[in-house]
Amino acid sequence: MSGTTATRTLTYREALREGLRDALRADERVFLMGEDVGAYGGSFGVSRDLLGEFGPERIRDTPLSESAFTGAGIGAALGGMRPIVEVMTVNFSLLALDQIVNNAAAIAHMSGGQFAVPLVVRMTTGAGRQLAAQHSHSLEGWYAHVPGLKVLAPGTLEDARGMLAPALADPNPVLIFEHGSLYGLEGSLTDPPAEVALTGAAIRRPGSDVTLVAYGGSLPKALDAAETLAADRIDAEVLDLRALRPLDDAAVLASVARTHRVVVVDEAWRTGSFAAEVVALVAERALYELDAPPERVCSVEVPIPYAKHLEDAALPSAERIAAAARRTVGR
Amino acid sequence: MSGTTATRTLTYREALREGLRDALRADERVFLMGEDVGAYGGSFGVSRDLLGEFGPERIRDTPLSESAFTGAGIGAALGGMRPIVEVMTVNFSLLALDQIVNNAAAIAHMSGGQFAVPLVVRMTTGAGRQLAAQHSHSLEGWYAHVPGLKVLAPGTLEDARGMLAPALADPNPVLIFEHGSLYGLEGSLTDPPAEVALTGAAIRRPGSDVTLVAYGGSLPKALDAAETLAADRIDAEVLDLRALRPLDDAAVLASVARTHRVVVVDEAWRTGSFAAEVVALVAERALYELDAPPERVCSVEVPIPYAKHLEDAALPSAERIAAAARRTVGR
Amino acid sequence: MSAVAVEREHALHLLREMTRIRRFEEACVQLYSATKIRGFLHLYIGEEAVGVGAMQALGPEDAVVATYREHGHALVRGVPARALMAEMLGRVEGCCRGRGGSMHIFDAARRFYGGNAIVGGGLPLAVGLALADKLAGRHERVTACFFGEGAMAEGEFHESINLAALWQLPVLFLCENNRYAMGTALERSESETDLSLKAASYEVPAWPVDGMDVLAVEQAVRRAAAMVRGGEGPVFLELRTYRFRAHSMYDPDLYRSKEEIARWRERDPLTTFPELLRSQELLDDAALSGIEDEVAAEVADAIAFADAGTPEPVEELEWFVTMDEVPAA
Amino acid sequence: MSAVAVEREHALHLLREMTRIRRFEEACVQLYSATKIRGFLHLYIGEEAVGVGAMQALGPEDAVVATYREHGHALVRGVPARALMAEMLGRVEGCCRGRGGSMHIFDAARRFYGGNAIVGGGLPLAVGLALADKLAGRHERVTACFFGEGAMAEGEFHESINLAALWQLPVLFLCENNRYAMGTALERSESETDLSLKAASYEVPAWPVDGMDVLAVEQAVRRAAAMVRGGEGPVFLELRTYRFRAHSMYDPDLYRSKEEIARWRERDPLTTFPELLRSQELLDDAALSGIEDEVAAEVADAIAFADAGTPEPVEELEWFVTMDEVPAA
Ligand SMILES: Cc1ncc(C[n+]2csc(CCOP(=O)(O)OP(=O)(O)O)c2C)c(N)n1
Ligand SMILES: Cc1ncc(C[n+]2csc(CCOP(=O)(O)OP(=O)(O)O)c2C)c(N)n1
Ligand SMILES: [Mg+2]
Ligand SMILES: [Mg+2]
Repeated sequence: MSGTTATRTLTYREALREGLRDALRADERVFLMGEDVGAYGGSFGVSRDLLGEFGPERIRDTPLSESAFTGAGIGAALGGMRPIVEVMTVNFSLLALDQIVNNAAAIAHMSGGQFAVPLVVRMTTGAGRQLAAQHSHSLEGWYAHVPGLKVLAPGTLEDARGMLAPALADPNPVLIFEHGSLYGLEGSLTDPPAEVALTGAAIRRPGSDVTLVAYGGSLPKALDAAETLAADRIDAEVLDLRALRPLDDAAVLASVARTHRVVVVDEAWRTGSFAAEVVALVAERALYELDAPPERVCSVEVPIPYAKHLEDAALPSAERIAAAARRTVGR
Repeated sequence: MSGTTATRTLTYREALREGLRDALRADERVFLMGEDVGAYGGSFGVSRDLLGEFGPERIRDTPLSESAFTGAGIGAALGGMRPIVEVMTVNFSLLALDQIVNNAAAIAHMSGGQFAVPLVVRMTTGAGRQLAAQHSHSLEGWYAHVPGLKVLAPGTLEDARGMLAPALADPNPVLIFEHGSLYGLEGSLTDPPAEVALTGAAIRRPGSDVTLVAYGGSLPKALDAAETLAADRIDAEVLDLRALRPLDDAAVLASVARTHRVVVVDEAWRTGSFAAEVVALVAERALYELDAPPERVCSVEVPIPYAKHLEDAALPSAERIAAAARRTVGR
Repeated sequence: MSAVAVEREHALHLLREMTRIRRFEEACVQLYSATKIRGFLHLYIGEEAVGVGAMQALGPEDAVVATYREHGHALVRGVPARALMAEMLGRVEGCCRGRGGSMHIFDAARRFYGGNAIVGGGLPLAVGLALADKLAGRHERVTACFFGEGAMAEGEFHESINLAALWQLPVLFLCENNRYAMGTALERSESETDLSLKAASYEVPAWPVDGMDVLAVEQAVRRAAAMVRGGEGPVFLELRTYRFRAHSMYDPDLYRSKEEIARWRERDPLTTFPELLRSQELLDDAALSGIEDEVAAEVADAIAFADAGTPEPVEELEWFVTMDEVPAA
Repeated sequence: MSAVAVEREHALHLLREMTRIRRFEEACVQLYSATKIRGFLHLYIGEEAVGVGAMQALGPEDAVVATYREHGHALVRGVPARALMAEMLGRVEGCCRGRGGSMHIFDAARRFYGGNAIVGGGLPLAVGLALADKLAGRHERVTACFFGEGAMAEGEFHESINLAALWQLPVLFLCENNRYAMGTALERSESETDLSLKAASYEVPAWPVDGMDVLAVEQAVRRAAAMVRGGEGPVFLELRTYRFRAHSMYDPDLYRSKEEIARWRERDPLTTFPELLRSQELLDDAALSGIEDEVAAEVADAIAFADAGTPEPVEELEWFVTMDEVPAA
């Protein structure tokens, strides 16, 4: 690597950890709270070693009680702190959903703007590791439905490293979904790390024939698909949503206005997926730009099975994405 | 009224109660369980008087513990009973969501078909009664996302009366969403009551210019809008989805193939609404049938406020539906 | 009635506060009948001694978390009757601009954190507010959390009190045991009906208090608050009380007998407390009607203010869905 | 070790069952290293006395609900080792056609209701199964629900045990207290670490049992089950045990000391129980190696069976998402 800024190689997991460490160093009000974030080192190893540096008050292990500790994060934010709540996985966040929907998201509006809830909630999402039906949900689309929340899905190391700081600076509850299959992803980052925007989509690969909309764990699959398509001289643009709420409508519409074809990738089940929202958006506001019916590549509508071949068959893949893209261009 | 079958006038609430009474009389395994279904008479009066007839074992008041009693309904269904769980409102069902998603919906598939969960869960949904942010959710679309569940939304007295029997006969967990604004709706039913299908959309008003897709509490609004439109000689078809899962794709597509224009009404917030699914379906499978961009009429993306004028402004109305329909026909 | 000696001025203050709540709630009933208030309306009539007694132990730095039955708490906490009534009527002059209504009273200046319509929903918030105080080293502060006995069956109660006890957080758990959760009597809701015993199983000091006796409540909450401020972790009080009215305006009240209600009415703090004060010659007719007149004027003024209030412009509907900054504390 | 007199045949049965679990789990570790088993794998090594002892008290009509650490329970309940191992390997011959894997073992014929990967998620199911028995008048049945001590902090525990106690349902709450929930020690999870005391606060009979002593477990669970069958409502047992291995294959095991593990290993039921039997002349080398050989053969056979198994055809992926009928019980 050359250039004036140094770069170094690390994993998505390490990038997240660096973001956490910086945030904890930068602001006394920041603390991390959740199941096994401390002594265990984080169930996916993200917070390993932080307990040593910051101590048990700021790297706070909680009992198994998702509703109470998430709600306590909301209360602590109301009380002037800047909590980062780690809900181990989106699957368990169902137990905390009431607090997120009815308190975190609603208090600012229903109090007439008297309060803000500067809370960050991190959680792992997604399937692909043979964890079976109860541990493979992709429910970030549900959270993206709720006014008052911001919903992020870092799909790159840069975003893993950089999204936490603006999330903590934001006065609103921000949820960060880390796809479980990304933790081991390797890549390089500049040093010092680049600042990133909290929201707004990013074109990860420009192209002119079809837009592949993706986010989080589906982003690498979409990029793979684009490579395959390139070999067939189909030039796919890959748009990384980065944030599901607020959704960057303009970026989606602009890309579709260039390519006239769209494939939306989403690991959630198809019916009622966030992909449906993106397709609906395009149909409503760019109908006449479309040269082919839009496509969704989602999970098959089954509880995700354990057996690898069945799990693979249930999830979006680069092959299914490429096939959908081919349908849109008629090849 | 004339004809061979008698008809009589009653409310949606009474129609639900009759359905419950019949079900309890017909099958010893059926019981109703939930907060205040017994001594109080049901928070919306649906189960009033049933305690007297069936006693406290079968009209079973529960403590405030949505997760446990909903999960107990699942367990009782596994144990051979045919429970009807009343979760007072969809708002509180967030506390039971883990049980519904991770147990009720998943057990059949993840056990390889060894078990079925013949459970019915009833709950009130929707806004419109100045109950403010925490008591005005329309989250049935979330449930419609989950494979393994069936999701019903009776919008007529006939369905209120008739859907329970086939729901109980179904071997799968069936959720019935009763819109709070419908309980007082008056209408007439035949005697004996007609049998209704569990799922499948119904054309409530045939029309040729535009399809208004609605369900549950939005159905009367859509019908009102159709009347208004008729006065302007716009002939709207009103399609009542009746079930959100499984969705009657064919009925939606067939109607749009006739009218070439579609407005989808859904009281949920717009982003990630079930209406997005319907629009996406149409865009994917009937793109070339569309003579105008599809429209969604949803709630404004705010926690629903208490003040009546603000609540009214936030919710879909016949006026907004009619205006959207007019846009699709260019008038 | 407790035999606590009490200063006349303070006694009259307590009576005035209880009277303010009672008359305010009665006005709400009328405004509901007049369809000026809508939605769910839960009255505090009968339970005034709890909110009034408890609030005496709290200072402005403390935080309060309440339920949908919170008009009384808000009033005593200092939310102006005008702002409260305007809220009931959905006016922009209301403490939440008319967006919250009866179940969602908030007041940042008074550290009044709702107003929560999800049973048990406020408990985790209280834990978090107390955690913030502990982490920030604000050791003198207490967070008082009111909730009904029905809420104790919810998982949120269990998880929250465990967290508070485990982390030794300054939370005052104030359980308003009015014997019913809607129509569900305590015996049909809890396998253990001795709620203090239940709370004690979390290693939290806990005791029952006569919630119809404003002096007993004040004394108990003062003692409990002092313990909490001392850094000894949370304390739980079971405040035994009764609601004279139905659960909400929708409730046909089928689940309890007229006799039971009548028995409890004999303990009405708005009767028994004036009697006590009279017996101690702290109150006479003139003083009593002075209070009633003052309160009547305050309530009438609040209604007039609310009535004359304005609806928030519809253009502002989407304000505050997300915030641009954290409002200054 | 308990001084209970025990028939030789039964003693050898217990030893054989514990050995089956131990060797099965050891095989799983190897298969995990060989990447034949994937996903999360939670081993029961060290805790065998709990599952084996408890299961002796249950008959075929009873129901069992377990957690993601349930291979042992399933084996002793009678799920064939072949079906279990085939499940681990994701084969259609597995007890759930390979769809559930390690965390989701179900067996309708043996009334084994999972295998639940949500901590606390099985508790409400157990309450419902027991409710069904009560409503249907099947008075002799018990539903046994296993769960870890970590689950007791969840709201689901609170709500479920309250329901069972309130309604006097035949649930046997079997808490496997292995002192850690992943890396979280009991003291950092519960303000009250005496779990029987906690359970007793729901008016449920509750007592601790030495979970490293298979005879003590059997005796306690028999007594508890008899109480439950007698219609006296639920009983709670705290079974004090320890897992010798990490929480799952992903766990770096940073949170406890080698010394602590070593101390508990001294109480390994697979060492102490054979020693007891030898001391009572119920076991000799020949009998022991007979058991080991038998078990080794069973496990080897299970692995061979699973290895030779077939993946479920992908065309069947969408089978059983919804059911066409309720399978016959
Ligand atoms: C989670 C939840 N479940 C149900 C309800 C409906 N509900 C409102 S108040 C209430 C009773 C609560 O009783 P309690 O906690 O004793 O308080 P009280 O009303 O007696 O003051 C119920 C069931 C709710 N608001 N939230
Ligand atoms: C609701 C929920 N939260 C978190 C997890 C992640 N998790 C899996 S096992 C476990 C520890 C459970 O400990 P315990 O109940 O003591 O059982 P043990 O594993 O010790 O047998 C955790 C936190 C989960 N599966 N479900
Ligand atoms: Mg109460
Ligand atoms: Mg444990």
